[in-house]
Amino acid sequence: MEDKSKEVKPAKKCCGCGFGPFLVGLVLALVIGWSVIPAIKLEEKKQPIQFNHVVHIENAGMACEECHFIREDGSFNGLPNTASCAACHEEAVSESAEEKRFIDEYVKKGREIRNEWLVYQKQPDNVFFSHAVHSLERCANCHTEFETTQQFCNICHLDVASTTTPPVYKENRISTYSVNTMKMPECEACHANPGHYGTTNASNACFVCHK
Amino acid sequence: MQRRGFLKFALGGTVGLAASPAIWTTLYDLAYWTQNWGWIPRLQNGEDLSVATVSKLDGTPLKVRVVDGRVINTSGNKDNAYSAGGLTPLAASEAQLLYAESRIKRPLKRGPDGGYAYTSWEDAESILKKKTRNAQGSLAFLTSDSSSSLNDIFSAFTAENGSRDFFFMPSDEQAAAVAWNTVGGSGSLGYDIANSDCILAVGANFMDSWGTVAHNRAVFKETHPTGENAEQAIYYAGAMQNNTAVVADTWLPVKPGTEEIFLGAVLSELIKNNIMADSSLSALASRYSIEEAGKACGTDTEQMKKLVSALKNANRPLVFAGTTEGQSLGSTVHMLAIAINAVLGRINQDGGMVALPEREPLLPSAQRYSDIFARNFVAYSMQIANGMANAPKLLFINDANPVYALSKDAQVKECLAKIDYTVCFAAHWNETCAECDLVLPAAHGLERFDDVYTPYGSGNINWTLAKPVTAPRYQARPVGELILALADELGLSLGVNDIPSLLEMRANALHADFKEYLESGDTYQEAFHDFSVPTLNFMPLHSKQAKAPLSEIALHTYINSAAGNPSTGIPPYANRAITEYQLQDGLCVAQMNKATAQKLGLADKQKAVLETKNGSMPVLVRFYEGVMPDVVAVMAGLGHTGFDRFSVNKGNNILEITQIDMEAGSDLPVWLSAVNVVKG
Amino acid sequence: MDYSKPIDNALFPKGCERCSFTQFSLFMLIPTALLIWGVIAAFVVLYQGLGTTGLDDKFGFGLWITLDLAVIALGAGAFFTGLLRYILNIDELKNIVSFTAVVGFLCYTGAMLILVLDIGQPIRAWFGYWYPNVHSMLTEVIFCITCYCIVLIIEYIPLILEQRLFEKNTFIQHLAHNFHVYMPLFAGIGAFLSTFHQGSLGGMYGVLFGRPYIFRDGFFIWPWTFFLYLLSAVSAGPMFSVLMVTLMEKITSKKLVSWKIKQLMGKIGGTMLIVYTIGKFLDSYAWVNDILPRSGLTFEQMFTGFVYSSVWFYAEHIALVIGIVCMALPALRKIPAFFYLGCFVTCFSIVLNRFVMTVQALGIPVMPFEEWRWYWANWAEWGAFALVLGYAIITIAVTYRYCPLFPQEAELNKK
Amino acid sequence: MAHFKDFAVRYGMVIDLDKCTGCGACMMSCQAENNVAPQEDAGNKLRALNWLKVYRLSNNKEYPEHETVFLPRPCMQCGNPSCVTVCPVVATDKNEEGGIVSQVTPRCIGCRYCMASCPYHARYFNWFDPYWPGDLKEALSPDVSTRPRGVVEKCSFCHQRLMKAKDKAIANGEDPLALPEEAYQTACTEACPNGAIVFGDLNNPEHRVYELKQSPYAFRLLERLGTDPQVYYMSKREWVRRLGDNYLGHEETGSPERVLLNNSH
Repeated sequence: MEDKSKEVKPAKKCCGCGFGPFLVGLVLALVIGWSVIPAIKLEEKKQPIQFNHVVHIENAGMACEECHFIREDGSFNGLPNTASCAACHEEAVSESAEEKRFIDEYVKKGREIRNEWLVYQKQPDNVFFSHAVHSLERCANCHTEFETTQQFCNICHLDVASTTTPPVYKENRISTYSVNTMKMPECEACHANPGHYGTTNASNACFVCHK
Repeated sequence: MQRRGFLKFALGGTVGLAASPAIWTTLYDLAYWTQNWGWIPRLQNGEDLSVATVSKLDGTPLKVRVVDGRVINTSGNKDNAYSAGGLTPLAASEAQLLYAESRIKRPLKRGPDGGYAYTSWEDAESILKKKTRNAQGSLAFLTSDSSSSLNDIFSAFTAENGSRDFFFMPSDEQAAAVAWNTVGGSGSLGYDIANSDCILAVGANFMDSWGTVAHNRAVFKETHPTGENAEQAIYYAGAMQNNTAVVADTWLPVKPGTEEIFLGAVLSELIKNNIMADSSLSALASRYSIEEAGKACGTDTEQMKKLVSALKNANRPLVFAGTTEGQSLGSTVHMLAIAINAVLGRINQDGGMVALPEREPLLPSAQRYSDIFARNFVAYSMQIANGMANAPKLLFINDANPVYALSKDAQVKECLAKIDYTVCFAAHWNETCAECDLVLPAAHGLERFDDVYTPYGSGNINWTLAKPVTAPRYQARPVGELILALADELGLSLGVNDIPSLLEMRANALHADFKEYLESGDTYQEAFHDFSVPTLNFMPLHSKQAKAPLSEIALHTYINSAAGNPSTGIPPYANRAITEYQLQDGLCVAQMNKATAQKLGLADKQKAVLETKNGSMPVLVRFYEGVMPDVVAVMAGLGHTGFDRFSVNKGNNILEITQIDMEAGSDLPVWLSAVNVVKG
Repeated sequence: MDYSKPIDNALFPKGCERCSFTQFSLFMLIPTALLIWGVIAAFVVLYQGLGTTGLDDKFGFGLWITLDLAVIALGAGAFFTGLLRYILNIDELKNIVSFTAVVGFLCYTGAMLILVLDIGQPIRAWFGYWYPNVHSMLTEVIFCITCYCIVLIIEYIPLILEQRLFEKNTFIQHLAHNFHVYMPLFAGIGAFLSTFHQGSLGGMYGVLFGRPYIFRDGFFIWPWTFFLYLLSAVSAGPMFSVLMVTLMEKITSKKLVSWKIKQLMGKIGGTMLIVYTIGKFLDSYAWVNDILPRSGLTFEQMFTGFVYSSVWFYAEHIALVIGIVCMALPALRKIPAFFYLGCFVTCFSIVLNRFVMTVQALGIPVMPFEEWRWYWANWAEWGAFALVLGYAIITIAVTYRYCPLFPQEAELNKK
Repeated sequence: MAHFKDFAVRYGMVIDLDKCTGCGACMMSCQAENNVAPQEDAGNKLRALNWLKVYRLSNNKEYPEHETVFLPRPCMQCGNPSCVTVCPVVATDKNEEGGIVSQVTPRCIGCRYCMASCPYHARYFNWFDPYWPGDLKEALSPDVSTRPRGVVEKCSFCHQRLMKAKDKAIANGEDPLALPEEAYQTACTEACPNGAIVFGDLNNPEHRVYELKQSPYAFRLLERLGTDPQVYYMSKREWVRRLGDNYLGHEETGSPERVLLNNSH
């Protein structure tokens, strides 16, 4: 007690220990902050069916638009439903175990795959995202950097076209959003950009996106 | 470790964390977490369809939105010319009624202890089979929806079992049919509201609860273009400024029970104003006078004179009578209404009163409506209850709730008690189910094939198909199919194998394309063509003794069409549509004007007790100058004990204590109650 | 160990007598009971939702908002006395400034406690900072109140540090010392923040042009309403502190602050009251003769029945006049009876003002076909009030017992 | 007072009160369209959550001079909304073409300042968590997010329908800012069997509301407060029009001597 208070009284020059503790703390915190915490925040989930895009595109020669297209009424058909898969997969067309499982579990039981598929960019209920308006045609007027629609889609979406098994779905334990879900600041990157308004009507008004 | 060392360590840590995204991203995650509460239902996307059908509650053509197989909501069918896309409040709640808690999930059997227990369909069917066999010849059938072609199956089934006791719930339709029959009219009575340019509706709340409401209002929409002049004048005569009165050009107050005197006065005034009429009618008219009516009905004589000249000068006037809650006033008022149309030369004219060809039974043993309407359930029930008639061994009740809808006078409970075995087909658990031995889950209107054929109030032959937009939920089954199956079991051949083919028979009878109408949900309409003027005989009216008007205060019951009907209970969303003037603090509101209240010594917003010959109930007094003097208006449709949380604990059932008298001659029930309200 | 003294006397401020620990504990039962009631109410409200209160869609604001506004006005003694003491160097005030700080601290933390219950999504309360709307008066209020609350905490800390417990601890002694050194700075910040939110609290109502009863525009919103609310606070604040001191004197049967200081506070408050009253009367005049006719409404239409009768409107104004008479005339002010009456009616007028501005303003039918509606706070809402009351009494009692709250106490009570 | 930009498109209603029977079809369809949770006891009308509420108006005369009119009250989507400027967290705003006052409930903290500011009582608070007993939640529309307890909500002119209409227009290469009248109609407008509600773009001469709002019988609620509503009413009866606003005894209906604020279109 006594000597410490002596030591304190001048209270001007630093004690002997130097910057050691500071650095230790700094490094430790950086490690935790950058890697540990983000890691424990995420929960990994598996898709109900290990869908193989490559097979469908290359072997079956399908185009993206056959499954992912904008409907007459302007709404977006993001995922094919069991029925449209069954068009080809009523019976097994390959030896794939996953295909067999799909036919047994979904086609035969009439279970809707669309309701179980984990959407990487899933937006919460209060968001209305219009695929119709975010089209290459409209954006290409100014944004000449995109050649293909696929390229364009990959701005927001994972490039799954070249995957033989679906990427792992990572869900934030706190917000329950997928890591790939665009957050409002990312939307605002364009929407809050005054340059867009007038040419695209992409205002940043609440009711442009929220419902 | 020294304090300062630790402080430095902590400082370093803080700086480090601040320099990492952990804190900031976590804050955002928290923000998102606070925006999506886990226990609030999430939305489900899916295939989004719009299916056309028709509401079996009130015949409103519908577009039903179905997402991923779930029924989301109902809206009017814009492609349907008959309703012009209009939607009634009741039809708007179809989706909620489909999923309501009050849906009966499985067959229920009443045990010896009076309690109900779930049972299997196999068991239920074997019971039905056994009971029907044993009942041989002593079977009765009660249903409420007269517009359905399925009635042919039910009446045929009844007949094939050697009985003719097939009944509809009492209604304006029945009273009018009897009246039309009595004056020698043929076919069924129709009202060409669409083409009339001047309408007098006596009692009939045709903009909300009488007749083909959706169509009537589509006509109003067309004849009253916003911002332009109306092409149709509407005169409404009734006890209260109700939904029809507020949009009518003139409201003529008429005290309940004096509709006959009012119509008689109109008739006599018309004849005074040298409208040609045969001697029999002139003689009849001489019984009435405007002055007398002014006293008895409480109507302003000047207004009546204006009305009469309006009818006289109109090109296509139309007069009809009815009630606000679709019950019965007896046949006399209808005969007088017919008489007025007759002297105006409006029978079988465009925009007049028309004799529609009576519907031909589709099945050999099905009964004619004219015969069915000749029997009325109230009389039947009373006789059985009083032992004046033998109780049937077996009673089927389909989609009807007499225990709730009919007053103590009808003695329905006593009647049911006397019947050996009672079976109730219902989609929702109602008050009548609770009195029956076997309760069977019936398919809801959106779960079955059915149709709406020329409902009462139509001005032409019209027909709309109902189709299932979703599979029956729980263990519910369409009653039509059930009866057909039962008939099959019993080895009876009704002449049709399933409902669609019955409906197809209807289509063929009308020369309409079944598939097309099934698909489009459109309404088949047949323009009225038989303009031959029938010769009518109004002598029966002479024999009638004019009913003496009530000296006391009269009860006026009305319904809020949003608040459901006796078979649906109060739909979930309707609670918000029931106003403070109808239900407040759990009490039915008794509306009356200040003069009446002063007579009774009551103050506004005061708790009181309403008394009739049949009993009493607590009410809350609210002043409303839109109710005529000496009348107390109370909303019917409250005070349910069946159904679900949205129906119970809401006021009392006024219908229970209303008074029913039998009309001399026709023996039809007449609703008319003297009422007293005392401080409670 | 001297057994004639309470067992915890080692912790008492120097030279101060305190009642026995048993007696103290018994006294504490009262606020504890209030606290328990409050905690139950708070739990019910937070767990089941605000439906458990007497509030409804017409009265979105009720007892709680009234209380918030009232206590924040009454708590203004803190910043104002601080301002006079530290910035304007009126030295005598050092004898009461720490007490006013504690009162202020309790008023503000109490208000925030209630606000947490009052908003439907307490867990989103921080959105006020995260996604602020700069146009909203409420944003400014949220911001200032929370910041000022921190200032009050800082002003409270030295009191605790001066506890006998820490006598020996030189570090804490230094800390306490430094706090005192920097106090003028905090006092300044506090004064700045308070001035703004006291004003914007008035603005909060003044901008509601859908509510003719409280709407003000043009000159009468800025600067008028702004300063009216500020003035009402600075006049009632000091007087409220005085009343509280006197109440404590009654309870402890000790002299805590000299009559001279009280008079000074009263004088200051009185002076402010004169300015406020003039402003208030002008404001009311302008409201009756300009705002109302422009809204197509008459003075009579603003009142009905007893709860909404014009009695309150007049009472509010008359109370102010009485307040002035008692406080501004030295002759009367020197008479304790009039002095305390003056303090009381002033606080009364301010509280009443906050009530009518909140509840009556919402009860009035603005659409001609509406009816008057009534609102009664229920047990849960009063419970929240009890919560704050209990918490305040406990805090102040403990502080008084163990901390040198009143520098003058020792010598004022010399035997 | 913040100033709101003039919109090229301003959606609005003209409601003909002489045609309203007060049946409540609009209220029913509104609830179903917008995922409003049913209320077991809506007896206390100050706690009954109605985006659209039907009022019963009276000329306050005694029988037989008495007259009744029903008045449906959606959100007025004010041109100068008193609610928007007061919201501390920008949960409500008026910033999108169409001039609909937006309410984003996940942002709302439930302070109810907006409710205190709205003279039409068009804003409602979720006093309890919403509850869909039994299977009622099956009928939830995928277009409107559900709201938890403790947030304020209000009529949005069924703007989810506007979003869909715009998408459809875009998909078919049409201009989403020049939708034909029938492309976007609110649930209540469609429901009303009497056609009492006319809905459309107040700025677009091809929409009926453009003409109707200029009728001598047209009026708006509490116009003199300066809220500048986008909902108009019509009635041939003067007493009805007079009930639409507060008038001093000597003032003539429709032409007050002075107004509180002046921001009318």
